[in-house]
Amino acid sequence: MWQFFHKLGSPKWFYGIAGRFMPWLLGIGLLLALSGIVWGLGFAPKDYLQGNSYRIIFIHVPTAFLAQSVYLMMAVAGVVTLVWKMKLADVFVKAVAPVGAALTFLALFTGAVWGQPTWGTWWIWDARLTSMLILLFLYLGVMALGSAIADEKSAARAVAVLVLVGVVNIPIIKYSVNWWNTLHQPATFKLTEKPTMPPEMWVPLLLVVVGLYLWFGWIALYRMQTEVLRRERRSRWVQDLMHPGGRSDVSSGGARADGV
Amino acid sequence: MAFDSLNALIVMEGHGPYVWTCYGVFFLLLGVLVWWSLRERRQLVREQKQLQQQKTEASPLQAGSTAGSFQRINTSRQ
Amino acid sequence: MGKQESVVPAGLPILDPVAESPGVLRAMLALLRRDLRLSIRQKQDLLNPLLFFAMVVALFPLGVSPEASFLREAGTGILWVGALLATLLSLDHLFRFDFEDGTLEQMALQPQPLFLLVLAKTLAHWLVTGLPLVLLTPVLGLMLYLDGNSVAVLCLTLLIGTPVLSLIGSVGAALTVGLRAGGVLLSLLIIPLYIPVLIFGTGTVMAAGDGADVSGHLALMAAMLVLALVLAPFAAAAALKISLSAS
Amino acid sequence: MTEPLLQADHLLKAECLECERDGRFLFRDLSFSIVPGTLTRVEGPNGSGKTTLLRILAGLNDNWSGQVLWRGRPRHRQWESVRRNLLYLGHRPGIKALLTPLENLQALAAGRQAVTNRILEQALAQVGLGPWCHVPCQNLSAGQKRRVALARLLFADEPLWLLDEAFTALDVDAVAAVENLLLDQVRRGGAVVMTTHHEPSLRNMNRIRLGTVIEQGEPSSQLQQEDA
Repeated sequence: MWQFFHKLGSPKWFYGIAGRFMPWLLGIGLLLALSGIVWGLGFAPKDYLQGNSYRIIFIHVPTAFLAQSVYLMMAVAGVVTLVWKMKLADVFVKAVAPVGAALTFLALFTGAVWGQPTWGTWWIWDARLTSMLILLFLYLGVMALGSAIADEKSAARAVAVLVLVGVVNIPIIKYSVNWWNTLHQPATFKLTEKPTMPPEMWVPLLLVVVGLYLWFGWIALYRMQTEVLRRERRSRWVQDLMHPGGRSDVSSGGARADGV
Repeated sequence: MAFDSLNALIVMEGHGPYVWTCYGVFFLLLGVLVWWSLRERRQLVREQKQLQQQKTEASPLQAGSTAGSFQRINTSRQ
Repeated sequence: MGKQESVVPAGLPILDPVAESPGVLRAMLALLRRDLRLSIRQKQDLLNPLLFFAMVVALFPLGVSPEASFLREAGTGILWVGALLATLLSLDHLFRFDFEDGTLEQMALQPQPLFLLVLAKTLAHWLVTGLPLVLLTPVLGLMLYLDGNSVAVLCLTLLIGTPVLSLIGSVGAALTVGLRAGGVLLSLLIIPLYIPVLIFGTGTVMAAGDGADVSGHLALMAAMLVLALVLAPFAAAAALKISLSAS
Repeated sequence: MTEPLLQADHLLKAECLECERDGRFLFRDLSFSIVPGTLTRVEGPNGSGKTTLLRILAGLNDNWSGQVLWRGRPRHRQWESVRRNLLYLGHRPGIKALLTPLENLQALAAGRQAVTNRILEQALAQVGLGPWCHVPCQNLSAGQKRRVALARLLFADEPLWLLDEAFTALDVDAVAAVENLLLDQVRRGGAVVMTTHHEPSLRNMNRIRLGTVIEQGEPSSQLQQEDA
C-alpha cells in the first residue's frame, strides 16, 4: 500500500501509466457520449410536457453532475495534498479546476437556454441554477487564488485549504438556497425532475454521463501530464524525453513516448 | 427515429434553436478546452526543446559568479 | 565538532529548556487587548466600515426609489448586504498589518496553539467592526421605514451573523495576507461562502415580518455560528502557516 | 521549574535538509546540529537561502523536506516546547508602530514568559530607550525600533536564539553590546544561530556555508563546521 502510494507520487511513473490509459478513456468516452447524444437528439421520444426542448437534458444533466463531482474530487485531492503532501494531488487540482469551471458554465448556460421555452425567461432564480452559479464562483475563486500565489507549493496548499472550506460549505449552500427558493417562489415544475422517465430517455442520458466522465478522465490526465512535464522540466527524464530530434512524440502524451 | 425528416430534426417544432444552441456551445466550449490543453503542451515542449538546444551556448545571464562584479556598463559604446 | 567548555559568568543561571509557558487564556487575552488598543489608536480604521455601511445604505433610496413601500420591503436585504460588504472591506486588514511588521510571525511562534490565537484576533475584529455595525443598524433601519419588530429581529440576526462573517472571512484573510492584490481576491473567495449567512439572515427577518415564529430560524443561525467557531480558526491557522511559508 | 538536564547533547539537529525554490535547490543534504554553548553563523551570498534556512529552523517555513529534531525527537510531537524554547528575530522586527516600546515588549512577552513591567522598563533603559518608553514606535528611528526588538534579548530565557540580520541599522556601540549579549547567551549554555553580513568580532564560531543557487542534479551546497 505504501509502496503504491510512493509510486503514485513519482511523476515519471505517473507520466507513463497515464499515457497507457488515455487512448482508451478518450476512445470509449467519445463513443459512449456521442452515441448517447445522437440517440437523445434523434431517436428518443418527445416529452409529453415540454416537447422537444427537453432534449437539452442530455447535456445539461451530465455537465451539472460532472461539475459537482469534479469539485468533490478536488476536495479529496486537497486532503491528500495537505496530509500526505503528495505532489500529484495538487497537480490534479491545478489541472482540473478550469475543466470544472467550464462544465459548470455549460450546466448554467444550458439551463438558462432551456428556461426560455419552458418558463418563458432566460434566467430564473431556480434553486439548482442558483447553486450552480455559486459553484461557478467557487471554481473561479480557486483559480484566482491559485494564479495569485507565485510559490508553487504554497499555492497548492492554499488552494487545498480553500477547496476544503468550499466543500464544507456546499451542502450548507445547497440547503440554504433550497430554503430561500421555497421562501420566494411558488413551486414550479423543475427542469429535470420527471416522475417517470422511460428507458428510451434515461439510457441515452446514462450513456452521455458515463461518456463524459471518461472524457473528463482523459483531459484530466492529459493536463496533469503537461503540468508534470512543466514542473519536472529540469529533471533528467524530462530532458531525455524532450531531447531535440528525440524518437518520441511528447505532444500526444502516448504510452510510447517515454519507455518508462 | 423520432422525426420524419431532416428538416423536422432541425426545427424540432420550434424548439430547434434552443436545443441546437445548447449543443453547439457544449461542443464549442469543450473543443476550446481540448485545443487549449493541446496548445499548452505543444508550447511547453517547444520552449523546452529550444532551451535544451541553447544550453550548450553560454548566455551572458548564466555567466559569471553570483557574487557579481558591479562594474559600470558603458552605454555610449556601440 | 567538539563541545566547548562553557564558563558561566557569575550571577547568571545556566540556561535549560523551559517546560512551562503562560496559559492559553492569558495569551489570548493579551492578544485581544493589544488588538483593541491598536484599534483605539487608529480611530479612522474603526470608523471606516461604519461610514461605508451608512453610505451604501443611503445609495439605495437615491439610486432606486425613496418610496416607503419599496424601502420597507427591501430594507432588510439592503442592511444585510451593507453589513456584509462593510465586514468584507475591513477583513483585508485583519492580518495584513501584522504580516507586514513581523508581529504575525511572532504570533505563529508563540507556544500556544495558533488556532486559538487566531480566534482571539477574530474576536477582536468582530468587537471593533461587527458589533458597531449591529449597533448602527436600528438607526438605518428607521431611515428605511422598517417597523420596530423587524428592526429587533434584524439586529438579532446580525448579532449572530456578523461573527460568522468575521470567522469565515478570517480564512480568506489568512489565505491572501501575503498577496499584493489581496483585497479584491479576498472578496472573490469569500462572497460565495457568505451566501448561506445572508439567506438565513434576511429570511429570518422576513419570516418575522410575516408573523411567523423565528426561534427555529435563529437556532439554525446559531448552529452556523457554532460550526464556524469550531472549523474556521483551524482553517485560518493552516492558511496563515501557508502564507508565512511563502514569504 | 526546569526540565531535567538535556536529554540529547544537541538542541536542534537537522538531517538531510532540502529546500527547493522555483525548481532549483537552495540547499540539499544539509545536516548539522546546534549544540548548547555554541554560536553558529549561516553564511552565503544574497539569495543563497540564509533567511529560508533560519525560518525552517524556527518552524515558520514548511516547504522543505528532510528532518529536524529538537533535543532528539521530531518537532511535530512537541511544538509547544519547541516554540517556547526558541526566540526568532527576523528581518521584520515584530514591532507595532502604534504601540509604545513598553507595550510592544509586553505584547511580545505575554505568550512566552512572565515578566514584570519593571524588568521591561529596565531592559528598555539598557538599550538606550529609557526616555522613549512611552512614545509610540512610529516616532522612533529604524535603529531605535531595532533596539526595541533586541531589548527582548536582555530578559529572554529561551536557550536557542535565531537571529536574522540582527545588526542591521545599529550603530557601532550597539553592535558591540549585542555581540556581548550573544557571548553571554553562549556562556550560559544557550545557543545562537545567526545570519549577518557584518563580520562579527566573535571567536569560536561555527559556520554553515550555503552555496550559490544550484541546478537540480548537481552537487549541493557544502556545510562546514569548524572550531576556529
